[in-house]
Amino acid sequence: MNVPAAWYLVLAAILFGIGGFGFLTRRSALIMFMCVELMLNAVNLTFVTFARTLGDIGGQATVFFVMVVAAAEVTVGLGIVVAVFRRRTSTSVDELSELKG
Amino acid sequence: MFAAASSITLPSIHYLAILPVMILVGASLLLIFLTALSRRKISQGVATSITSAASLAVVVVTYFQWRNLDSSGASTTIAHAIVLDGFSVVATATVAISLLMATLVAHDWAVRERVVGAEYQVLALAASAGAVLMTQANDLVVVFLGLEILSLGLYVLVAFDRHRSTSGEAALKYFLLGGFASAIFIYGAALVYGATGSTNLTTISYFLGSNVLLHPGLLYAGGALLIVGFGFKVAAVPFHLWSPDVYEGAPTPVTGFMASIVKVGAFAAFVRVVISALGTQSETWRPILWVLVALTAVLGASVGLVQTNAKRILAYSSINHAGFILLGIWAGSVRGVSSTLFYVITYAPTVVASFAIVTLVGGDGDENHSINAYRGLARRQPWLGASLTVLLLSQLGAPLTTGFYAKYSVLAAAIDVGGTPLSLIALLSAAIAAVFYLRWSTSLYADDHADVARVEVPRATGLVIGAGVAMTLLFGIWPGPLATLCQHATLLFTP
Amino acid sequence: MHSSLWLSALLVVPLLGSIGALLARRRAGLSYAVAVVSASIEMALGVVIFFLYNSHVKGAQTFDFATRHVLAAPFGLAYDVALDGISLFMVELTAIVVLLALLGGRDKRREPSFVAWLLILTSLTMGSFVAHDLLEFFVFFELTLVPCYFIITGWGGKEANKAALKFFIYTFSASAFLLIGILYLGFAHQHQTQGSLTFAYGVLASTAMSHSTAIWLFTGFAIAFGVKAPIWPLHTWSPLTYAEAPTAGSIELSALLAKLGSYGLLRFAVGLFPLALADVRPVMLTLAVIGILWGSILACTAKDLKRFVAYSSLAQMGFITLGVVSGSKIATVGAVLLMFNHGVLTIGFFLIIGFLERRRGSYEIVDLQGLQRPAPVLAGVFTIVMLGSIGLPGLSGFVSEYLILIGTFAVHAWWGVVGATGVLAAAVYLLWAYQRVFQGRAVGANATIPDATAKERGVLVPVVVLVVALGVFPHPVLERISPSVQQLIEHVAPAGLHK
Amino acid sequence: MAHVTTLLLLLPLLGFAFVLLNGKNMNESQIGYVATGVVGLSFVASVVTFVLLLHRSDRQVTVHLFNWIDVGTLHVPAAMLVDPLSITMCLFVTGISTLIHLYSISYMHGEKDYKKFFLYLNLFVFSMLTLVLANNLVFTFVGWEGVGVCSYWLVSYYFDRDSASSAGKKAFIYNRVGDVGLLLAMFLLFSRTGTLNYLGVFQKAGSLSPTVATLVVLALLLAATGKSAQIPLFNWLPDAMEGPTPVSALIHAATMVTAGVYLLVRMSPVLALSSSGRLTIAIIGGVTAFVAATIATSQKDIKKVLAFSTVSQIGYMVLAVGVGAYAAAIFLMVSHAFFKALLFLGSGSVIHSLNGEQDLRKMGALQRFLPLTFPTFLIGWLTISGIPPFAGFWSKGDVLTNVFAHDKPLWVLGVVTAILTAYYMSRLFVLTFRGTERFREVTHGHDPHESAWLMTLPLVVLAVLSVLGGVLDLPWIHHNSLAGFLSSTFGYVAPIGAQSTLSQWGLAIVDVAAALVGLAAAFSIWRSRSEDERLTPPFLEHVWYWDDFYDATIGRPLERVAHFSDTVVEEEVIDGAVMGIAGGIHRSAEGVRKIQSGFVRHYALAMALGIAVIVVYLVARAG
Repeated sequence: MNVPAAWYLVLAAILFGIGGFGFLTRRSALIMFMCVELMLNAVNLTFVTFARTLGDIGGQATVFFVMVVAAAEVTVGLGIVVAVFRRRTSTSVDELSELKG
Repeated sequence: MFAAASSITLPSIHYLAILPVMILVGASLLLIFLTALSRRKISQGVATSITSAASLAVVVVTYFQWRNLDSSGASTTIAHAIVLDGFSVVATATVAISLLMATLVAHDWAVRERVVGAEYQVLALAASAGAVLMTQANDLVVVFLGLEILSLGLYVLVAFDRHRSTSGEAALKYFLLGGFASAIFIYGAALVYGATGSTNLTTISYFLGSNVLLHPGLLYAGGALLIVGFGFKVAAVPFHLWSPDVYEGAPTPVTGFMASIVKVGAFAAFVRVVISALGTQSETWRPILWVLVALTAVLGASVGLVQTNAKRILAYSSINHAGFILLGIWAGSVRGVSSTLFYVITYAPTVVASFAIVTLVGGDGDENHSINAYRGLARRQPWLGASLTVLLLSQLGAPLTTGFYAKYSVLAAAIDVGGTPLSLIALLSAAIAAVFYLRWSTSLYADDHADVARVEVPRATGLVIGAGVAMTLLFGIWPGPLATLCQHATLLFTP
Repeated sequence: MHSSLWLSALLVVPLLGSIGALLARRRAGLSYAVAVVSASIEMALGVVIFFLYNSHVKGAQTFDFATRHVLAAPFGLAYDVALDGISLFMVELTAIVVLLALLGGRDKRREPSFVAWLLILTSLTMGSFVAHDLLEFFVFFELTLVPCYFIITGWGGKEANKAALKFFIYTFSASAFLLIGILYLGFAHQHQTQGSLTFAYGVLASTAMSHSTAIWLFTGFAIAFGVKAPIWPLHTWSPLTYAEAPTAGSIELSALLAKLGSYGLLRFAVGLFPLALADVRPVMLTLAVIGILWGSILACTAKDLKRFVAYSSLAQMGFITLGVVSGSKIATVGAVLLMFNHGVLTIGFFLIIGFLERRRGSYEIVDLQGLQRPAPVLAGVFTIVMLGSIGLPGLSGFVSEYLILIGTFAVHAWWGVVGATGVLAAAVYLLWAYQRVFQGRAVGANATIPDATAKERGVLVPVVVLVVALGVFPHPVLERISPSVQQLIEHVAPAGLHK
Repeated sequence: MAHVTTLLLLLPLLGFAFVLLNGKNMNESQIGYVATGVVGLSFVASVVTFVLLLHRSDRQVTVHLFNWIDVGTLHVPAAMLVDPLSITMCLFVTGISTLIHLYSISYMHGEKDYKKFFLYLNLFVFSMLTLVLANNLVFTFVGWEGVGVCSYWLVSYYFDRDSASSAGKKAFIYNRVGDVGLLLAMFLLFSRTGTLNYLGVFQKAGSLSPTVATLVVLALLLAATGKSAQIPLFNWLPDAMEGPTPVSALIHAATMVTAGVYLLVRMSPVLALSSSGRLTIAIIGGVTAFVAATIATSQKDIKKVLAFSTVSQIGYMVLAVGVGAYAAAIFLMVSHAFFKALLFLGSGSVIHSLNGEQDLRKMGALQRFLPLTFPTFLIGWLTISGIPPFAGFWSKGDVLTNVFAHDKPLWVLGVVTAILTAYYMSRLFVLTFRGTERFREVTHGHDPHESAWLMTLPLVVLAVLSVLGGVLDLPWIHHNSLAGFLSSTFGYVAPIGAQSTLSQWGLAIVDVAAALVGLAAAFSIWRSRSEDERLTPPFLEHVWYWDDFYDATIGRPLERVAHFSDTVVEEEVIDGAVMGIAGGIHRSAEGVRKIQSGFVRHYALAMALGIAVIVVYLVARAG
């Protein structure tokens, strides 16, 4: 069987949407962070799909960059999360509202 | 029989073009190695001097780049992903100078706060490399990379002050929202790629110039997401909410560093993407930008009115400025580009110097940022007070300071292309912003609070403040050379 | 054509003076001396220029001392100065004001910076009056706010910060319209000529534009200058500001900076958009006469002398505006003359108010009474200044007001009639104030205040001399103003209104 | 001739300048004599000028001093027009001023501001001469305003008395109302004829449309009512009596207050163009004469009576102008100057002798204490009452004859006024010099004493002039009389209706009868009593409640308007709008600030909403 490219794009869009929605709704820093990762992967899927339809290698190459960036973000992000929540019990970002106004 | 397959043609590399990035990255790697190899933590002095040397080197390189441009014109390299043109050269130089100034300020700060090790400088160098990359990027992916390198460095720098919980909070907010924004940005890039078949800006503009899209939806969505991504970085309303918190939470020297190089890098890339790549679609983007300009300028100014924290005030002022710079991009003309460039290169030193003073007044622990801490400053320390006054007046847009001509140039660009109402809105927002600049500078001359202790002014920071003020006044009184430079830089825009 | 160095000197001397004053800050009084010296040099320059000025330069019509250097081509920024009969007297006024403000409004608190600010302000004001380029004018015009702001906040009364902020923001917002208008005009001209961007006054005057555009631009300019002047109803910053500013500040503001407004209105709004003026003239004339009456009415209700002068100035500026927009040559000459005369008269008022404040520590009308007995000289000078602004023939105010009214009447009779009633109103509020402050029986502290000291008399002498001389023999002034006004009016008023 | 005239004008100014500059080292009498001397010389100069003028055929000389205002088509020189009218004015102005200066030297002796008094007085004479000599309206206006401000200063001479300072202010402002009229007249004439030079205007006067001419005449009339204290602006004059008595005599009886009449006469060629305008003038004059006379009958203050009688007499002059009897007006003006100055100075002498008491009820039977004041005052009284052969009889008779010829109702009014005049003057005379002594508590029992010769000499001179004044213009010597002399000045003289000598005699008899009736009534009533509510009703005593009327209709409403404008319009509306904008921005900022809640998800939400809006817009655009 062959699946139309459009489906992949839609799937990617849905994944991206889920990620975005999760980011907006969830409280835990880690889960929000995961949502961002999910969005990035949705982007990867999109790139690959387009690369395939356009018959252009550039899009597939891009995916690697995105993955690297995602990895880098993980390290930095987790570092910060640990640094911030070491003293706290939960990882709810709502505890971080000292800066406002 | 393998001959054909075995030979892989590497893309040609114009090393002069990427030399600045290499220098900056190299310097930061050097510092990392030193840290790893030497038994003891390496001293601030060493780290600072290496960083300063690197940034000076970059400045020198940009000079040669400019010479090269004059002779052989603008060029692209590494499969057209990197561009070397006047715009990028001037922007790069600006990043380097901001880095130099910020480093000197950070040095005194680090000494005061007893920060050990070279991590700060390492990260600063890396972030600057990212900013430079953005100014030179001719490919959405490179823009993304530059953006990320810049951001990742800054995330950590913001979190640098372990004594203050707000530092970490700011970092996490910045990081989460930044990640969210980058995801949006790269998704936008993907969509544009899908619509145009390339991520290379030049190719995209050729494609859009030569083809008519029957279903522009994909392109529109992509472009919109790109704009949002940039909007976040330059703190355009309504994507600005992170910036006041981060400005306040971050260690003050970092705030100054951020305020300057992020603006330069992000706006440079913004200009390239919106004006050179999507220029043919300008009729689609300009209404969006119109609204962004109006919101950013007005909200930045008016919310700044009700602030009582020096760093927050400067944060909102920088939002207001972002509105003005966006005005240049909205204009979309050659004049618009050069005015944007003029604005960022004049704004960067001013804002670094301002935050340098804030750093000093912040005092031990970097806590003392209430506006009341400034009452009578000019009475106790006339020179420091006068410098801050000049810097504030420049940001207010008083004539005979660079701030006036910066505003003037973007307004001129906008009116040139018929943006009179928008210019008026922006200028009136400046009038609103004037209130808090004036309140601040008035409190400097208050007669009470004579008993407050003097503010320690270390040599390096003093130098930075002096340089900032000097530039503000010099080019404010005689803007000719700088204006001409920006004009030429823009004429050598992407081939 | 004379050398433009004379004008450049006018700009540079006060700057050097201010620098000198700051350098000399260590030794008490020295910086004040430096300031006075540079102000005197400025005055001397003013006198020389007055006699040098030639009202018929070949090619440059009535403009003399002209020169132009481009500073920043991409911005169309240039140093472009020239002097004609109109700006000549603004220059003279500036020189007089700074000298008398220094001598009469001396403030010993942080003297070096005080005089430095005053001198910087002078240089900037000079700049705006000799500027022959819209952008250059704007730079000077806008920048005058800064010294004013710091003079008021640094040396003003209790409410000074509030007043200064209101003044600054009010003017700053208004001048936004001016800057936008200037840029619009500049680019309109550039698009037409396809030449380089320029804001040279003479060049932009030839810009072709649609009627509605002209009206918009005129309105923008009028708003900016209307706040500075002030023209009703854009005046509400002035009473508070005049009241809170130190004596020297009040003098600078009302005697000098107000003239920036009316001068700008005449030179740029009227000079560049004659067509628009033809349409909005009824509105402007009406605002002017409202200003006259409004100022007179509120002057009657004023509780303190500074507010009183602020409102009487509003009325006087109403007369000026009436003449400026009337389109009649006679009235316009009168308006220019009144700009100068009102400046001098206001100096007189504020000097005396300052002297009284020194003695009684108050300028509230209720605190002062019967001062004519203990201080006949102050009373006498006040009377002369008062009669001058009432418009008593033989004193300076009359000539200008008379010219304005008779000129306006000839072309727009009804506004002339209403304006004439302003002459009556002036008598009412001024005499009433005089009665309350100087007449009646002096009791308590009022009975024993010392009369003007020799130094104070010395400061008041020039005022009295000018008020009388310009009333008795205004000819040397009129003969210098008339040709320039003729020049300006020619393309403003359709022929037949040259009354 | 030019030099003499210039001298005539400038001498008082020189005196002013001299005393102003080195008054420091001069004692009282020196100041007094210098001031008097210059005015005296100025009088001599006028006599010389007069003689010189008589020997000229054209009787009209313009003396150009310098170019004052010169803009575009407006040329206003400082120049003098010497002609019969102006020289006549000069003669009696300088003459009477000299006498009054002399009188003041002694009268003002010991005053605090002695020097200031003579400064003002000299300046006044200069202004008055400028007024009458100017050859154009603007230069006349200089004098016009100059006399106004001098009167302001001299009325509020005792400025630490609130009543005095208020009176001065009132005088100036009422005059100012008139000035607006003069200004408008000038504006109209300039816009229509393009010149303000008298002769120029008269040449072009023909081109004026009737409406414009009438407007100009009415504007001039307004000016005259202000300066010459006619209805509706007459009630500043009584208050002006706050000034020292010589001032009242000089400014508020003899000279300044007649300036309005002079102006009208001067502009006679323009008056000629508007019959309706002239009728208005006549009515104003007649009514004022009557009203003022009624008021004068019931005043208790000796100077107030004289003040209202002045208003009334000027009413006669205006009436004369209205009917075109310009010569008669001037004739009455001159003779009135004589006898009214005499009366004021006499009353001054009386007041002097009673330590400043001015209330008629506190006088009486002064006849035997004031051997010189009494007879001179007697002459003044008979003159003003119109008893032949004194000047008043001739001049007033001349006026009434002309009125009779033009307008019978006004003539009747005039005659009634004449009766009243005789009545109130006789009342004044009786209450002052006859009847019982009522002044003892004022003089603390002492006898009042006659004033010094410096004060009585002017009285004598004026008395003589009052007696002989009539010869200036006796009915049966029309040529080379005053009228004949002046006639060249007037563009238009109302033809005296062919009056048979008989009817002239008839009118004269009527006048005398009227005078005698008034006399008799006053004597019979006031010989026995000093006050009588029924004969001095409050309505008359309070000037027909004229001030209260203005206060209610103009004064207080204006105050309310001012207060409203200040507290409501200025504060709430105009400034309120400005401050409202500022406040609005501040409040909205506070509101927006709430969004900056510090919660990451709010920030993200804001971004998401931003994206949503943009996407929606683009979809709308793409689709």
